[in-house]
Amino acid sequence: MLHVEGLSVRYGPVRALESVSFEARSGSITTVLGANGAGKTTLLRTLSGLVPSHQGTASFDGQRITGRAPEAIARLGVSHVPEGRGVIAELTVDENLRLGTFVRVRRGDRRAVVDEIYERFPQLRDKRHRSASTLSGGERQMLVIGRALACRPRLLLLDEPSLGLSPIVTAQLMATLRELTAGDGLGAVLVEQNARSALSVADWAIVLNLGRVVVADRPARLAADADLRRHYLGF
Amino acid sequence: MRLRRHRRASHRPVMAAGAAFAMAIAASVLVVGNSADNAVAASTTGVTSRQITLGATVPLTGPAAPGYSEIAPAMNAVFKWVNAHGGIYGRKIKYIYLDDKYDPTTTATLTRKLVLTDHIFADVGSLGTPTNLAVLKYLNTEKVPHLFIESGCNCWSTPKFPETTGWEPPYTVTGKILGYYIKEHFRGKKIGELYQDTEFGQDVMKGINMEVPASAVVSKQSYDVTTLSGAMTTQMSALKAAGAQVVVMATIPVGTALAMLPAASIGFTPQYVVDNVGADPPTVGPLLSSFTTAATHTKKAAASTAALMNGMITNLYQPPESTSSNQWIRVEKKILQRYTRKLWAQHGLDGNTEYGIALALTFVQALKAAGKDLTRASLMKAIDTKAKTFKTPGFSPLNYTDTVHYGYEGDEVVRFTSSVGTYKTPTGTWPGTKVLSPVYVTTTGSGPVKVYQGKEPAVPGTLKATA
Amino acid sequence: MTASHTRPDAEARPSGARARAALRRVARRQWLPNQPLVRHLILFVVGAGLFYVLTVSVGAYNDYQIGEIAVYAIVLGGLSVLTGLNGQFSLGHGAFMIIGAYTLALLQLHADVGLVGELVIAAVIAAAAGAVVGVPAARLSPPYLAGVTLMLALGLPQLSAQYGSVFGGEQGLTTTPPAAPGTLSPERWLAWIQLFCALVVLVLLANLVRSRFGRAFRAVRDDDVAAAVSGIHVARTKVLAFTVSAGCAGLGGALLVLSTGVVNVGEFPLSLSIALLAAMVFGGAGSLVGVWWGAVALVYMPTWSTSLSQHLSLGTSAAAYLSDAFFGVVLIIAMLVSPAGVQGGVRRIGQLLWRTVAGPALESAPNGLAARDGTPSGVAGGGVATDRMNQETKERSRS
Amino acid sequence: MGLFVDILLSGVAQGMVFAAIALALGLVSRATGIVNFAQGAMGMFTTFIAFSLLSDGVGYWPAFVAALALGAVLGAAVERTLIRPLQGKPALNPVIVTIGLLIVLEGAAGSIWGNVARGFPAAFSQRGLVIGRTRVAFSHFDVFLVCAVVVLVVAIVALFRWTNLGLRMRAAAFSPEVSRLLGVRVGRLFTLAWALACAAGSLAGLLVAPLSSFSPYFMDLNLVYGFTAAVLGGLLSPVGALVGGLVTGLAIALVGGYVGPDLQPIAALALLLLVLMVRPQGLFGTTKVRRV
Repeated sequence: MLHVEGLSVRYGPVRALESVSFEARSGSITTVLGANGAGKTTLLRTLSGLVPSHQGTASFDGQRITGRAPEAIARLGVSHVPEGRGVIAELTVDENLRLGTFVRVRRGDRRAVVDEIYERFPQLRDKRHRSASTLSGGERQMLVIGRALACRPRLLLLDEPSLGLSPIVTAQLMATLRELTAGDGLGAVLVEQNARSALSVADWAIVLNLGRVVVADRPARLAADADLRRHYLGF
Repeated sequence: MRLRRHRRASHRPVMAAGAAFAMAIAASVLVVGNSADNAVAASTTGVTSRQITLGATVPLTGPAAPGYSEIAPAMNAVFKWVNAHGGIYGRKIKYIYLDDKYDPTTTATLTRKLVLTDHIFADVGSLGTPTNLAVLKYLNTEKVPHLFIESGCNCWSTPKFPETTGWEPPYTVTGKILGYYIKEHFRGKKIGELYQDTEFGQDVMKGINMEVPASAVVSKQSYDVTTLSGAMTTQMSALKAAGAQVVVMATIPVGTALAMLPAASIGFTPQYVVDNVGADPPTVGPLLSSFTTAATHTKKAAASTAALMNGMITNLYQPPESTSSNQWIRVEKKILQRYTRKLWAQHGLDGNTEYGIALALTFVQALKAAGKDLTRASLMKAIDTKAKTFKTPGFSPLNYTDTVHYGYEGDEVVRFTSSVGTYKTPTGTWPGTKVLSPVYVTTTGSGPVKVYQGKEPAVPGTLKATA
Repeated sequence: MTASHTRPDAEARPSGARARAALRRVARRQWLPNQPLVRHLILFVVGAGLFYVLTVSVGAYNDYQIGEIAVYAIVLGGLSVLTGLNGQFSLGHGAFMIIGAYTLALLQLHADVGLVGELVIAAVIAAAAGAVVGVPAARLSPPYLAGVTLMLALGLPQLSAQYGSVFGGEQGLTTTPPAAPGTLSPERWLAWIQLFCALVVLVLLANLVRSRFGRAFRAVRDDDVAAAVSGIHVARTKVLAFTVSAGCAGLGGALLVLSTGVVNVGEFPLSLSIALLAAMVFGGAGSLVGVWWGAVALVYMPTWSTSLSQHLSLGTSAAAYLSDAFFGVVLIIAMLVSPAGVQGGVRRIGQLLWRTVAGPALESAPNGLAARDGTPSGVAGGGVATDRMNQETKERSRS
Repeated sequence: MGLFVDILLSGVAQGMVFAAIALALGLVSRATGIVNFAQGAMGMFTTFIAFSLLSDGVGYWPAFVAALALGAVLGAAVERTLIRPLQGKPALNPVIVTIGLLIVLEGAAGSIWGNVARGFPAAFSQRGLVIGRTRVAFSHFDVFLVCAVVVLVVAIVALFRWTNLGLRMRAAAFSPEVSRLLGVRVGRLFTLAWALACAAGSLAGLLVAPLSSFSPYFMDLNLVYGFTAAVLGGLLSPVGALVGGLVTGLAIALVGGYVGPDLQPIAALALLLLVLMVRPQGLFGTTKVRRV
């Protein structure tokens, strides 16, 4: 469903991504790993249209998405959950969720979609009229993922969802992710520093170093390669 | 990363490009022109055998410009008329008036431009109190005649600044005459005062309070012109609450309108006595048209605003625009019509254009009196010694002497009323003018208000024939 | 913004080439000595020399205007440090000019301290006023500070009417410019004094910028939380910046009324304060070279506007208004075309020229571009606006 | 007593005008994070257009509506052509652009409509209402003025609070990037915010013109006080704008009536400092205060 071919990004003279190619399928999780500054975040931001690409293409369901505006890409069903959570703290929990439904959900179905999210994350229902700024770290993470789901996405782009979460919450999160992608044709690209937990849920993994794809393989194979782990994954 | 970048960046401001800015200034200098030092040292700066160069700074734009921006072009109409009839002793008048936006710093700069690069013979008809104060010392140091300032400040006549003269009656003089009239004709009435809290308003009130007994004054209100944004409801409510029957105002036209509007709104209808600065119907009237409403804002607007002006008392030192039979008014209209068509079409003869024409006519008389061998000294001498013989539209003669540098020191009190007919200008139809008093004269000091015994000057034959 | 941590700094250094390194040094003006004070003094002397040549080769009127430019350069220098370096900003610098101007006039009237004394005291009093305003200002975010300073510029002049016996009311007070020695024209002599003051102030400001305080200014601008964490007293730093800036404005005000020969509040309308801010950004916020462009614009715009309207047609007010509008257009276009102000544009053109001359050697210079274009991103922290990019970076670094 | 009531009433009317301007400034500030110094001048310009229409014989209400619509168009056009291109540039630049625009609009109005001080008609009679047996300083037009501004504020609050569009606008203002990722067309919403703001600014112009000398500069001082009101109210909250406007209007009316008109700006400054000392984010502001 997502097809990336020779994607390069530059910031002025600096090459942030260099000819990156990979594919992400629906119903599967593709994880993108690499050290700090390897270009992982840049990759997601380029896919969602926030950063212009220099060369190469990315297409989603056969439609070229490079060169499109972020809102147009979002309307196609690509839902980017940015690093640092991205809850809109000034809005209430309910408003945050409703905001997700405006684009791809019909007017009459929106309430039902939001209720569905509350089913999945009951804690959020309890705090639905509170300001999102009052939520804990884990709850915020639920909110952004819930909101991304409220978009009725076909592809999730997740940027370091485990950042700052406790191991237990992280594990729950990964399980939820696995469950979501298991069924209805949803794909996910998961950028993680926490390589161990990412590899545990992913179906495919690529490793970036200085903007280039250095390895692309099944997670189990990566986890087994001690050299690779030491050089790029840090565990 | 961030910090390093900024440290680098901060190398730049090190004024390293001394060259760059010097070049910038050099460029500016080239654009503006560098004629300063190339002047041929003629016998008298600004005077050749064929031309006299005059300068002035006036507000053409900015908040102070409405109305006042008409004066300099009206003056220029007179100079064009002079030039069309051979000039003065063969010299044509070139009048350079620059826009200072009523900003004294700009006045200071532009006056230096006039003196240093345009080499004016004299600064004539510059407008405003704070603006002219900013160049008073400079022009006197440079010995440039600084004549007929468009302001009635009591400050233009000091021995320290012999090159400077006023022209219109000083504010204290007009105040004293209005005060005298009030004292004589509104005995026992409660008097309220409203004045602009600047030199102008304070000086007029000083004059009024020299005449009106303090016991008669029930309330004194003021407004601040720089922060005057809307109707003066509070001031007028206070005057109403104090029971004022006569409200005497020292206001600029905008101030008059912004006082009368809320007064009408709260049903306060005192007898208005307004100093002539803020009482010209064609100038104040259009401002009052905001009292019309959505329903009545059509042709009726003019009529209803004219009604608000009806009955107002003011003072005039030259013939009212509405008396079309007056010889001076006829001549002034002709000059305006022939030499500034645009101004004539937009404003006709109103208080501002009449002011400009009368002032320029005064200056032309002074130039003639200074004789063929025109120098700055001969001009000042002519003004100081021969002013009483100048034929100008003023009711009373010009009082210049070597110690007094005010011009007119007298006026008459009039009432605007449609009972004596109306007159039309491009901006509307206004009530006519009824004379209430003889011409009074007085001084800025404690001298008495006296009836002027002389005759009003007639229009000189040459002017009547050629205009 | 993501680039800041991905930019591979070391990687791009070209191999070897000593010649290229030398070229780079020239490009970065490293031919000047490294000690800031020495560098600045050399530039002081060079600047003074240039100005001497300039002033003696033009007429009195241009001398007068050059003096005015120097005065505004001082005021804009202070404003530029406040806004460009410290991220605070003021819509009320006219008020500090008033304080300096009246201080000078009152000293001339009542005390005998000599010109130097008058100028120093004027600057000190204005700086003290700046400190007083700076204390509450340090707590306020930019738009709120804008509101307060705007009211200051509107309100302060009213005091002169209120205390007319001290400040001379609407007429104001007269000032006496220093007598010119020998046959020197008074305009030229005054211009020299004003230029001298401007160069001294700019050298002092340049040194301040490079000092510990300057680094603290910038740190507070970039991220006050981070600055506080690293031991900088944020409020004190902000107050200091305001004080310095107000002192410059006070000195400027005092020097300006030496030119006009009179001080009254009409000389410092609210529009002046706004024009000062506009001129500062026009020249290039945070750039002490840019202040000269801003000052040239402030002084020449009214004159150009006048001559333009004279050309358009005989000084009718319609033409005068049109030329006003024209300068609004210039301001807008300058901002759209060169966000880093005129000085930013000049720098960029300089680079382009240099690159054509020096060839590709500099192309690969690490951060060459970033360093040169440094100013714009520098200002970003402290607009009336909260720059979203910066804000988000901050938010992110917080979470 | 009569005087006190009159002063209060005139303060209320004046304050409502400040509130409308504060609301406009807040809308723009909220959307694009800048202070629009041309807000007053834009209102002035559209009011002059309404004046031209009136002079050409167009009825008052069509001219009124036309001015509001033109205000919206002008606001949208300015955002698109002058503000949008400066996104991501130093934050002061768009502010300076609005100062430039202020100069351009005042210059253009001066050269088009000339240098004549004139009056602008009011929607309803400006003769004060009679309460009891006295005529107070509050006319039918003042009633209209207050209602118009209150309706405007209520409408804006309702828009933000209860509509999806309003939710999107708030989201776009608080967090444009996240909003874009959710498919919100942030750019259009910013344009809309400018359009709304400038329509509000036009309303302020139409309402205050009959109470002031109608020249290209008649909005200048109103803008300054409107900005004070906006800051007092907390800049971003519509209710704050209303309260800020009212407080500012009353304060300067009372100071003008009982202390002296000279001291009005100083009083406004003192009020501003006082409020901001206690609440640096204004009366209704909810700025996140960052503390270490």
